[in-house]
Amino acid sequence: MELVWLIPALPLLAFLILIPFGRKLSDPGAGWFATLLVGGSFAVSAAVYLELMSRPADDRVVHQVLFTWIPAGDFSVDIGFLADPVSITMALFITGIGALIHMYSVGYMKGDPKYSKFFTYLSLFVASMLVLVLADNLLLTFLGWEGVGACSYLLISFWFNEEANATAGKKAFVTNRIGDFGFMVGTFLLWMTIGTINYVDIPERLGGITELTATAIVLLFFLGATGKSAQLPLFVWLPDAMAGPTPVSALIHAATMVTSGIFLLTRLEPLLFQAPIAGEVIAWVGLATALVAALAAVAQNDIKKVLAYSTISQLGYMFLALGSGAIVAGMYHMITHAFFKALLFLGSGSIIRSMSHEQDMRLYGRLRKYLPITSITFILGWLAIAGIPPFSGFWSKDEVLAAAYSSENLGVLKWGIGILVALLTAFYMTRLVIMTFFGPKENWRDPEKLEEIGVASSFDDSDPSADAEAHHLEPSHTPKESPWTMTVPLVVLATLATVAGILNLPFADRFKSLEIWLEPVLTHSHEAPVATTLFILAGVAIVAAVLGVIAAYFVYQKQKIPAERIEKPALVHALYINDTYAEVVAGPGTAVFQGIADFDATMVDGAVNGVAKVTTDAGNGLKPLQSGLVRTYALTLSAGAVLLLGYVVMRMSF
Amino acid sequence: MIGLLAHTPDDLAAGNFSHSVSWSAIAPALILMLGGILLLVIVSVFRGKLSSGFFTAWTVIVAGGAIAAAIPLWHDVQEDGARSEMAGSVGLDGFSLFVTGVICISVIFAALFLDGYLRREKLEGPEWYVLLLLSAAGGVTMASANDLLVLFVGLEILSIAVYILAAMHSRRVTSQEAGLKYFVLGAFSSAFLLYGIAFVYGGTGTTNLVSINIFLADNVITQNGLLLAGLALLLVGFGFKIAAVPFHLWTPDVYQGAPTPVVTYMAGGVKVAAFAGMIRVFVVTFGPTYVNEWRPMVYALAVLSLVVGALMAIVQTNVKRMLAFSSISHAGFILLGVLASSDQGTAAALFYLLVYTFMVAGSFGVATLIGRTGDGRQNLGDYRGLGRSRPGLALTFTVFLLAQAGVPLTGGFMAKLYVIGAIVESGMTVLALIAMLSAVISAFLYLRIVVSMYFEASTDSADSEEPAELSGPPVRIPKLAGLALGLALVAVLALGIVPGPATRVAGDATAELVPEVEVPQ
Amino acid sequence: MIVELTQTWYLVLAALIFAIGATGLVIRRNPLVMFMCVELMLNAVNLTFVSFGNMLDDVGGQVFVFFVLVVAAAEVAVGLALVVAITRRRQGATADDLSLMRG
Amino acid sequence: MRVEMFVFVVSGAICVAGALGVVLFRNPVHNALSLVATLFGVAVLFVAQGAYFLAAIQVIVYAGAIVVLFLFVIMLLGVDQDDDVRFEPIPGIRIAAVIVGISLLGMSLIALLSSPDVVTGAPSALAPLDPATPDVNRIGAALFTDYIYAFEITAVLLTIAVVGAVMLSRQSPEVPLDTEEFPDGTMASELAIRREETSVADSVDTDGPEPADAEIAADAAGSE
Repeated sequence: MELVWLIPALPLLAFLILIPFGRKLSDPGAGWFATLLVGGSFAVSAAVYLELMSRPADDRVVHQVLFTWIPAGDFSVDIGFLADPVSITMALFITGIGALIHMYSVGYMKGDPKYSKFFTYLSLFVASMLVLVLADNLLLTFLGWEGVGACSYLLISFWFNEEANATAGKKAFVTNRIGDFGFMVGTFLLWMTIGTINYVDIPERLGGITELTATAIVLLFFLGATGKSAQLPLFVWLPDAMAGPTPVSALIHAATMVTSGIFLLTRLEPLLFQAPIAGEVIAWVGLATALVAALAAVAQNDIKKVLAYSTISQLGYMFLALGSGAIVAGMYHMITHAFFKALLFLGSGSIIRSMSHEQDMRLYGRLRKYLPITSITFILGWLAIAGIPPFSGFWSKDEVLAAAYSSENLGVLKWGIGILVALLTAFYMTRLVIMTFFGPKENWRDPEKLEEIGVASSFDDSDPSADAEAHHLEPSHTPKESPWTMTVPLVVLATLATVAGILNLPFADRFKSLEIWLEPVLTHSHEAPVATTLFILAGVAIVAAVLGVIAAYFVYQKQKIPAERIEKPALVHALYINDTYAEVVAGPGTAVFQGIADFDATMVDGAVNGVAKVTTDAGNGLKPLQSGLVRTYALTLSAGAVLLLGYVVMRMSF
Repeated sequence: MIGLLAHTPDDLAAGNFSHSVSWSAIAPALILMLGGILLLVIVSVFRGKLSSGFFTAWTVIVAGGAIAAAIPLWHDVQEDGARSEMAGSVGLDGFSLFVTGVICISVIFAALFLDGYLRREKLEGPEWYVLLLLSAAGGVTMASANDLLVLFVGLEILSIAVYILAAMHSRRVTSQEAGLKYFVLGAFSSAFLLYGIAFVYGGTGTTNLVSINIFLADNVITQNGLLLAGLALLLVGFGFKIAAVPFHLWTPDVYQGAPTPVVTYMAGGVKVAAFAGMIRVFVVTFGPTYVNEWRPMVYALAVLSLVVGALMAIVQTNVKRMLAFSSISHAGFILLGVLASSDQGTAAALFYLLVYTFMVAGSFGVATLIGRTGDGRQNLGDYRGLGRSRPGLALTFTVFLLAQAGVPLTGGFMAKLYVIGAIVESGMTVLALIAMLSAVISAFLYLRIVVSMYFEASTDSADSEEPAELSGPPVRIPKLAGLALGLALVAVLALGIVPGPATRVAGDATAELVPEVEVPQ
Repeated sequence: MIVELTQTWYLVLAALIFAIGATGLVIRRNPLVMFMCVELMLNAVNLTFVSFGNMLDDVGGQVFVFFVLVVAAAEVAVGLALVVAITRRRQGATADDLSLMRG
Repeated sequence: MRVEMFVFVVSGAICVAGALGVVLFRNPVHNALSLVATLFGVAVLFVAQGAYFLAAIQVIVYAGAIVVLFLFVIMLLGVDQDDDVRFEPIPGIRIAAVIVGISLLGMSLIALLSSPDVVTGAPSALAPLDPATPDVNRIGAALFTDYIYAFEITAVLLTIAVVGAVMLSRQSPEVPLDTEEFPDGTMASELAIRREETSVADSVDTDGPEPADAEIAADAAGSE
């Protein structure tokens, strides 16, 4: 199969052609062109996938070396691609979702003055992402890693005359640099220890590695992964990154780039099993991130920020799975999440667009009747993420939780926290859906509220191209459903989000197609708990999800209508819980959630800023030395000479 | 050690001189020297009839000629091995030829940027180019010196010409100030270097690097005080020239004040030559025997340069000063290659220097254009909105900055990778970590410039919806400067995407010290 | 007690002159005097070279002095021209006044 | 031996006194003359070590050309007034300079005296100092054989010096372009203002020659 190189080459070709000719192709030519090539890349991926499927299970690897990139003696690095079940799975959903989002953007970006530039960046992003997953060695992966970082930076700051976008772009750049540092050092350490950074050779040479070295390497790569995949403590950039256009959020910050940390650790899976302590760290960091982000999501009013925190929280689940040794569960959740989260983001984009680029959910309400397709697809996505069977999210989340439960140390505690997160997830997602599509009234019709919140909402996905009128939501505004280019991807993704569960059903081994597919590449397999335990766990998860949904329903849908409560005495008890909960939410609870959100803004942000401040202070502290006075320079020079002489005097033999 | 013209003391007594100067061996330096002096002659003959374009063309042709002369020599050296010429005072090896090429490249860039710059500043004159060529001849001499004396003379030729060039912008007070600062401190550091040479002479009995090498290999010096002090003092001199902390203080002031095209040469060619001299002395001559004595000192300089360069750079507001500090940090990186004290380290340092020459030429080249008349618009604010008014220029500058930051697919990434690889190979892992950390800190700095070009609204129009624009007169790009920027851009990207050929050449450019073969009578 | 005069004494004297020159360059503000201090240092180096040459019974030390002299002459010519150029514009400028660029 | 000792002590004292004079005298003309004293002392020491040719060019080139050039520039610029040494814009730099200078001396001395033979190198690596041949011959032979390349390229150095000197001294004092960038660039800087303030403050209690000044004068006179 000599076609593997075509997979990243096609989007790259789109990029190269769009640079000079993008303006000529203009709107919508450039968009369709890019969509076509990314779609072509999907077709090639599918062909490679079928080819691999047709081979025997232990021969499903295509390794293609194009040329030697760095020919430096021992440290020789190739430009080579490795298509095996892990990477081709990634490639499939990157190109698939990528093509859909390209198509969606054709409609979403319509009329933007930098239309063609947007697609130029977007196709470069897809190309980089494909290099990242298909690379056969760590350095080439790093190239893709940097590439996606750069593109994400460019795309976040796409509308760069806005201060917030520029700041967000900067933040993404800086946190990613910290992560990159871990990646680079890890690569060097691995190379020093086992003398190779090629994925094909890594498992063979791992024999002599000590647990300590393996732990150090895995943790360094995990540092890299926390940067890209927005985990504690480097997750600050992701909510801010929502300043970019919504398709970007869907593609980069939900479906693909943020999962590259998971992919990286999956690739280094042989190493992961040499470092149990690192696995434990990964699991707990993932869990903590999942919890903190879920709590923060409850306090958000910006629709995209809710989804952003939700993404961070779901990524935490994936790391929990990896840390617990359940690689397949991690991948499974990654795939289903890619479907439903891309769907939710695109849906939110459709909503935002129909609401004159207003992102504050407090101004939404009863949008169901204006946006029929968006609302139906969005609701399917909501059911998936909330973990309601038989939607895809339920199955994959269940596997992650089962893996956490059966892990060695404090498995039950991990599982318990995981369930809590699941409950919160169901709660905040229901809240979002109710505030947007249902709710008691159409909030933007209230001029006072509009005035109050419209001014307060600092975060504005405003599109400079749209005329000034369209920037502001008017009470008389009537939302309109989006064009077909936008709704078709929604429908496709909604279908996938609904049925993707069948990839890996737990009922019998033969239903676990994903596991069967991935197993040959993995060096270790994970033992699932016995069926009865599994069913009990699943039952608890369903209860948690339903509880979350119900709680949110009572808080947000019903609280304004006390009469109905009295009419339903059967629910009084539930209402009681609801009331206390409402009190908690309104009183100290708000404080907790807001506190967590503030923690993000002050503590974690502060840590990042603190590092920046320390370095700047250090620089400023050195400034007086640079006095501009030539005599002090001369003095420093001779003092330096004295110090060097002093050193050699100590080393002298008399 | 009687060489060249007479072979034995008896020959000398008998007046028996053989005339066997190997002209071809010193051809690159010779071409540069003659090119410079001939230009002076031509100008005095055709006074006033020559356009300044002629000077530029002359300089580019001469520097190109020097590169062309180096190529057959390179093939000779690769086939027949390195050799010493001119009575053992010139070493002809892959190393010196590679460095010759890099210095000439830097000269070509400086000349191309100077052309438009001098017209803009109304300072046209042949002297700039004469000094540039002669200075490059000094640099080439330094790189191929096999004798501390030749190295010193080469260093002075290189430096004095640059002191003058730094002060040549007669309409800038700061240019004169830069010249004087550079001069006073340069002379001061030269005195230290000379004192160091004297100590080495006392310690080994000779200034010839080949002889020193042989002497140290054959004898164990039990009382090594003189030699060690000599090494320390030599390091002061070299540290000054390569702008290593704490001998770096002149760098930002001089880079800021000096005419910007001259800075492309100062930061490129001069540094390359200084590193070449340093590698020849420390790695090749003292490396085999005294590496453990000098390594800790160079280690300290490298760490300080990496850290201080990066920290100071991020608090600057003047772009030329930022780039100056970042060049200090780059010097720290190149010192890693020196520290490795191996063929691999030398090759890494050479590759870094090659990439660095392009990056720095490009970066300061852009600064030349942005400075506009008066060469003074170098504050971060002066770069605001460049992304809109001059998208091509902004993109080019971004690539150079990213390359300096070490982003993959640019030459800068490869260069950093090689030196770090070399240092890891030598077992200095901590230093590799510090280097990577310094690269992370420097990334902020490059980002600041990029952000200012693309994202920041101009202060004047903060309230209005108008897109940010450059303040002051429009930026003009002279054709030659545009050409130079294009070349540098292509080179930086090519070195990042297919570094293979260049690394192979750098790997072949090993420095060797070969005693001169007696010519049969 | 008669102290034997050895070559070492010359070296000590040279080191003393070198240190005085290095100190003087930092202490004085007048650029002309700073150049003079550099000359002092170069002379100290010359003395060192000649002494080492004598101790090693080698002519190399003396040859080196020859080159140092040439370099010193060239340096002075350029340095003084620089001072002339600066003083024309800024009367009585000392090295401390030349500190526009800093930080 | 006595004579050699005497020559060394006297010329050494002249050297040191001259060096101190360069550093301590306030008037540039006096500094230049002190420099002559040092150069002369060094020349005598060259003679004492048998380097007659070097002694000759030391006097001709250094004392005859370089110092005259210094004096010429001092007179040309009219800067033959005393420098104001009372005011020190950079606090503490003098003390620091002296400390660094003394440590520099100390370190050099440790290095020089670390071994009893001082030099550790191979003797007569280039050519022996054969007293039978005149030292002009010896140096000449070395210059035109082993150091031919270095000798030839000094021509380049001198060309650069000539071009540079002409270029720099020809610069016309037009209105500079960077006055906006550095508003104090053409006029007295902040330091000059501070200096005036200090001078006013100091002039109250200064009558007659500075004590330090008198000391230096006595020192210089005594040593010559």
